[in-house]
Amino acid sequence: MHDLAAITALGGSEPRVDTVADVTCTEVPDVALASVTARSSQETKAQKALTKLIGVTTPDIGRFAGDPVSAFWTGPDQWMVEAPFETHEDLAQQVKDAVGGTASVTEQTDAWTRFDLNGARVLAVLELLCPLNARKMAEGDAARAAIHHLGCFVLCHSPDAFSVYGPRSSAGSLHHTITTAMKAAL
Amino acid sequence: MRYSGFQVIKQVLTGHRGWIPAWRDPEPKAHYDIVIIGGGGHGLATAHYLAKVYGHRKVAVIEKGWIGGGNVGRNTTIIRSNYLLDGNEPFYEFSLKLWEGLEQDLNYNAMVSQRGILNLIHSDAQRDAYTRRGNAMILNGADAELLDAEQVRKECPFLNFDDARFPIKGGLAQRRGGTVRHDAVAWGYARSADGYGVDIIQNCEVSGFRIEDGKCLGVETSKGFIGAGKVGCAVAGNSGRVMGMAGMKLPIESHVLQAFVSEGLKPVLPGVITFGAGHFYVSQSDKGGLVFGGDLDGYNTYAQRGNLPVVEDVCEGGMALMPMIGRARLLRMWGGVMDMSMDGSPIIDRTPVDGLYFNGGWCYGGFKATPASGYCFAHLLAQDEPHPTATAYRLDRFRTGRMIDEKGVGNQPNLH
Amino acid sequence: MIIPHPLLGPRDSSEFVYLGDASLIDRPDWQAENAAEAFYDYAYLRGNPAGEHHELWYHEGGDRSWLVVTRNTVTHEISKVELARDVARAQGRSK
Amino acid sequence: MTQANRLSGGLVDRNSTLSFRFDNRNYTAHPGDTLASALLANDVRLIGRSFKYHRPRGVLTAGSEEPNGIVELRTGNRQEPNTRATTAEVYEGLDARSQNRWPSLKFDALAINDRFSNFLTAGFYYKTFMWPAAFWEKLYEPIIRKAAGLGSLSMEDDPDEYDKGFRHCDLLIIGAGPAGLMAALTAGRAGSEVILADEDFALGGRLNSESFSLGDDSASDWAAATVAELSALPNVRLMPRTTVIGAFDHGIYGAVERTGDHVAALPAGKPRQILWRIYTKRALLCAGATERPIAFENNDRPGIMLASAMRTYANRFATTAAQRVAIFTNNDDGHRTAIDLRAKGVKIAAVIDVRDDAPINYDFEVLKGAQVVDTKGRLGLTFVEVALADGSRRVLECGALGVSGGWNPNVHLTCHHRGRPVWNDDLAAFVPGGDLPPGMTVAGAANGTLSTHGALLSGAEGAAKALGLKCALPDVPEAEDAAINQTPFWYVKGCARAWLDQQNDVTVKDVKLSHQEGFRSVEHLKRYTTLGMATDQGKTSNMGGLAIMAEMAGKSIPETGTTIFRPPYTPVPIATFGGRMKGQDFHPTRLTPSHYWAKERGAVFIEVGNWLRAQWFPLPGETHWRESVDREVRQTRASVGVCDCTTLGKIDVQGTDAAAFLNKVYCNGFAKLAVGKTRYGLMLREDGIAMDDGTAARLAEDHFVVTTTTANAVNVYRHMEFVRQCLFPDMDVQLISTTEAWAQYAVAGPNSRKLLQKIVDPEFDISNDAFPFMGCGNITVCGGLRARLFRISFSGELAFEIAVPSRYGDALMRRLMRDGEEFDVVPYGTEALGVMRIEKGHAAGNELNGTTTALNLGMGRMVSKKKDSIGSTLSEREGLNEPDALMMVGIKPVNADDKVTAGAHLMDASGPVDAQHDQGYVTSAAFSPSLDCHIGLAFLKNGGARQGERMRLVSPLTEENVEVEIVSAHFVDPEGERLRA
Repeated sequence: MHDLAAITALGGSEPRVDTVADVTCTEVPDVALASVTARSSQETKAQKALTKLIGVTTPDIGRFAGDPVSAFWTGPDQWMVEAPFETHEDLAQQVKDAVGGTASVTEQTDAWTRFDLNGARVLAVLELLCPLNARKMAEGDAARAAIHHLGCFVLCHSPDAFSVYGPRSSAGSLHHTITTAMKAAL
Repeated sequence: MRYSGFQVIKQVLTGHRGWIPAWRDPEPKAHYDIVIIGGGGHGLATAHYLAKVYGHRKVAVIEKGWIGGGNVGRNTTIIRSNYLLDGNEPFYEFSLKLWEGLEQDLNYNAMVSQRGILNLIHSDAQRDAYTRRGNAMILNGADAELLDAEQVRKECPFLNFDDARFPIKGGLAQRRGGTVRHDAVAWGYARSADGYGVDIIQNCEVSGFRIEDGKCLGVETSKGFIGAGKVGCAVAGNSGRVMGMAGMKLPIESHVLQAFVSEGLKPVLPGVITFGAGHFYVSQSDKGGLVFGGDLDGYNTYAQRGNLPVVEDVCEGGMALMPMIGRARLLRMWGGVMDMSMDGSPIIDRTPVDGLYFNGGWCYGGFKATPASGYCFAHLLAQDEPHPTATAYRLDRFRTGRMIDEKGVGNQPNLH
Repeated sequence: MIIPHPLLGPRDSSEFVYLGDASLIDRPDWQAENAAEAFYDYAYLRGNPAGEHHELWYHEGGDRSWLVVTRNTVTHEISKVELARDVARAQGRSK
Repeated sequence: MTQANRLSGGLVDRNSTLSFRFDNRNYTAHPGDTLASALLANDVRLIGRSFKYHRPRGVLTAGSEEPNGIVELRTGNRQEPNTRATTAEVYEGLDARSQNRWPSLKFDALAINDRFSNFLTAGFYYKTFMWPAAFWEKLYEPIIRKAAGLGSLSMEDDPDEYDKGFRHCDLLIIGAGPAGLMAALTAGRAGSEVILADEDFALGGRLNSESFSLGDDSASDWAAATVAELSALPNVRLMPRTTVIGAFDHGIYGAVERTGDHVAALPAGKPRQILWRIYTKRALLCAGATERPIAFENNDRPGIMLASAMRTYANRFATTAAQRVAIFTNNDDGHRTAIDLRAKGVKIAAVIDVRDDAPINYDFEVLKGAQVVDTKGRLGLTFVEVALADGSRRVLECGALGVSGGWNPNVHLTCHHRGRPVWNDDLAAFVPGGDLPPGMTVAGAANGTLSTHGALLSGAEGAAKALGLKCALPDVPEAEDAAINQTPFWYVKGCARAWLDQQNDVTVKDVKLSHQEGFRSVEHLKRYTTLGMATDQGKTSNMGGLAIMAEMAGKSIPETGTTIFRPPYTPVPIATFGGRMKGQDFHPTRLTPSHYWAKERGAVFIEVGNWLRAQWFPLPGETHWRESVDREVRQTRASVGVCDCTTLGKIDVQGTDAAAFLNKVYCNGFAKLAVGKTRYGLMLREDGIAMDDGTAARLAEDHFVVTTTTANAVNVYRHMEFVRQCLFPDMDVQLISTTEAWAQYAVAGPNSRKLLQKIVDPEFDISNDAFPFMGCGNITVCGGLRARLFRISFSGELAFEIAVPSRYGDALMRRLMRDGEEFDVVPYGTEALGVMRIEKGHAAGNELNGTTTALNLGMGRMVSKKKDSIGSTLSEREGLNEPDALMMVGIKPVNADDKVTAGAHLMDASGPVDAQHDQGYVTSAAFSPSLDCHIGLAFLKNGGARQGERMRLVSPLTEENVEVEIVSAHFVDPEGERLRA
């Protein structure tokens, strides 16, 4: 086991938690990511393999599914596979083994930073952040959205629980934007 | 009628009864030596110089609507000659010199105001590029001054120096740059050309060219056929549409550039200021409005209107650069349709059709170019060879690989 | 503007990057004897109609699909949106 | 001070009293007052001065169309110029000042302009101030500019927060008057997602201004009850204080919500205003109508206002401009005002009606067929002079005059896609035309349905139609349903100084002059006279000007033209459009994995795109940046240095056609690159100009990692997707960016291998034989952490780039520093990086400037002719291959102490210094610690053949002129022995 200590995207050793009124924003470093893109004319085989890996049929456009290993749609024949970091730090390798030659796999774990937004009035915060019609999002919906000019993914777990993925290097700006919107809206 | 302070006083004493129309409203004649399509700044300037400099009086300017209704009436009124490349700088410097004598030349006060233009610098690479540009300007006989951050702060203390995402590291100033009362430019040229006998024919739309064995004989219009020895087309914004009638495809796309004006304010800005790390440039009009703009909307369009994202982008730039304008209100926004060429530089040239000449592709540099564009187009029409300062503006330069690409973004019109 | 993405539905145009005339898909054959002229035409003489225009948009803030959008340049009305990849294949482009 | 003109009733809250200041005098008001209503209640009629003649001005209207009653609101850095008193809500402590006057409102020195008005006619300035030319900037303009403008900015940064948001609905209803409320009720009860927006703080529109009843309720009670029901519906969102400013493409509407303008101070973090982008399927415009004035001699005195505004002040705000008022009207609506005011105890001097058949009223005198021909009162109206039907004159004493010239539908938003309204003869007004923004329909007075009952009904029907509702409509209450009889009456014949545009001082005389001088189109009229260009955008003046122009031209109004409106509906603070994107938040900031460590080291940072990178790492005692940079360079070249190069773009290219794909995007070949090897690649644009350069490392047959420059990372990725999807759709290749995923550090210098060997796990042999120059591979470090190693060099030294997952980047950098101590390892920043690449002659952004070709860069032979690649064909155009084409060279000063400046131009050693003799220019320059003098890279005409030549390097801009020698661009280790060591 190597002896290099990790830091979170916000630069701390512990995840950052902020609460304004009844909404909480939590930094979530404990997630491993890998992108999967089917090779040409291997689409069905790749989907089968992925289905096997996440235990449910590969999510449709704009959806995510699976537990503990889950995946969300990111583009034509492309998914982002998500799993707990503790148990799946080598997720990319695991996915590679699963899909074999049917898909291209790329580690994305530290390409992204994740913030979870929870609370009754989280929708009021989201409408200050991105053009998504979050009021219409249901459990299992995953959508791309620009937040503060940053390309993000917004995942809906329930009407009062969302996850936001943003580019890791901009974690500070994204966090600042989210907490500013929380102060403004709540 | 000559305009002067004395004339004004005389008219006051006679109850202003003596003022006459600034230009006549003639019916088109059957034939002219030269017909210019487009009663905008460039077309009217061309007529003025054709008559005054090259002695052509049998000239008509035909305009589909009212003169000055196009980009000369829809711009941010800036004049400057701070260009980098050999093909451009001499031309724009020639234009600036013409601006400097314009009012006396036209006997019309277009309020040419040389209050200076300042391009801000935010990175070392930008300083290197502006140094090269400033040197090119001086080597071409223009004026340029490199300012450090402290000098900029002295001249514009209201800029954001202390909390800037992209700190101001200096600026390239051209003191002779400035602004002009844009509508007055069209009116002044029209009045002068009319005075030399040029027919300015409004509400006369071109519906086609009469071309026989490769020679252009005149134009079909909503007021009938008008014969011409030569036809010059100066309809930037609509070049594609008009030249299409002559069967020509141009290295040009039509894009909309939005511009904005604030409510009237007591003087706050010394001159023209451009943000080097965002899409924002601004000046203040004599009436007190902040006149500002930014980037193109970015998609092909002929609609003279834009959309919100660019409005926000421009104002974000403004707030990042000078947060003191935050409580000034944006009063009016409008869009002008630009001839965006494939290298960001204009075209003044003959066309494959004998007797048909083209002036266009001005991108958003058209207003400042108005006098030189008119002068050089008049020269080309009168003498059938390009004016010395406009030799690079050839139609075939893309085929031969002799682009004039100031921004270095290549064949991507919406990036110029 | 709102671009009706064939896969993702209506999306704000600010998520997209505009390129221009969809004829940029028809890249000439580099070995044709008129290649030089063909490439000049391809790179510089694009469609610029006042009316219906087929144009390329890239969903950079989305699924990174290149789209061919059919849009009226006078009214901005969008009548059709396709995946550029499908259009390219339909035009016989392959490898 | 007592509120002398406060009337009974109204919708203000008399139970509490607010105090406010105007021009440094204290007054009182009630919640529900606007600044205008409060000033009138306090018997203040004079509020401002006009733009040009500085004429005394009071309020004309009771709404956002106000041209006259504009003030400077708040103080210090919150000073807000040109604020409409008619829409500003009074809050405790409000502080307002009149503007555009000196020294005081009552005595304004520039009122002298009024005396010279005969000289200052429309366009006078185009005819004079021309001699001598230089005097314009020096003398005339400064005077004009000082006199012009209205309010002033504080010149301090706006301290408030602003925000932006996004909302979605099925139906956006614009305006909450009778039509809007009924529409909301209809759509809301049907369960549709509805947003009802109104610029006013009280929803109800005209209903709050009228005395008549709806069914059994008073109009305002019905409005209140309806609002109460709507606010209980979860699918309806009410947005008061929200102005819909523009209709944009595809059902996107801009709306500005004023969340903080009605309070004295905002809680921390709360925005003053929010710019909403509203996405809606349908929009129903219920913006009502604006009353239009009549032009007559001296019709601009304080106290002269629109009759409907007078009624609003009386019924809603319980105040009047004076205790004795007269009405001048051409329609029945004016009489309604007289009736309402009288009911509140205001004396009616007379109703002056231009119609011979005007209705009579036994409660006050009606002068039929009469016209107001002049007025008196310097700072406020005292008398009006009336010409009676029989030609005789009569003078009426009154402190206020209500003017009613009929109504104009508010078609503003219907024009935002440049659609033109159409003329309606019955209304003698323009109504919405056919070419509305798609999805927009219009109801109520905005559509020409001026009666209250008609408005209610059309609102309900409009909503049902817009949403295709089949359900029954809500019951429409009984309401006033008067027939419309608008016989146009624009101005009193024979008047000259009769104001059309009261803010810009455009009079009937000016319009006539404009016509006389040939400025006859509406556009010319507006631009020549400035009619309608003021802060009210001519909402009350355009029609009058147009009508008079039509009369001059002997044409009908529609023949003469229409005026269309552009966004915004009312002016919007620039800060509101800016939102949060200001100061440090203008753009997001990207931090490198070693950022926090670098900060601890006291690094100086520099913006590179959105990235913050360490520029250099000063040590204690170093006073000048050059000391730090020179040290970093020397130490790296002498032993080993480390630099964070994470910011370079990294693109993962996989697939069976990956190599074939790279062959297309790079001008040089990649098909034969061996696995475990890296190659430099140059990318061209299709026009043959260099776009970007970088390396491609082949990790497997079907897997490459491509690097791009920091600046072009996004563009190159986009370009590759274009090539993949649009040009070669059947290639089996997949792309994804991994820039952020990996922390990547350059470890450079003779001891770089020794340092890395302490970190790379022993099972990986990185000796020169096992891991030669341009080698690459997956490895592990520090006991098993997955990593990537590339043996590439930008510095020219033996060098590696090592990458680990970003979260471990911080720890890896600390480890490299710790383990490097024995080698005296040094961290270096972008400056040292730049110096070393110049010393090595590597082209970078300054050389790949978008106009240079492979030939210019000295890589002409790299462009393979054996294969097709993007840009190869057009790179062969003659203009890009002239014999004297620019070539990259090195520059050294002949006198070692001389400085080489980037951006300086090269001239022949002897010969003129001007543009015609320009030979090239310096792209990059630096002091080279290795050569101990300044050096530079330059593009020089035919540079390949001019080595050893001496030339002049001139920079007139920085007043430099030095002799330089043309040398090879590879100043250091030209044979590249160090790289391969």
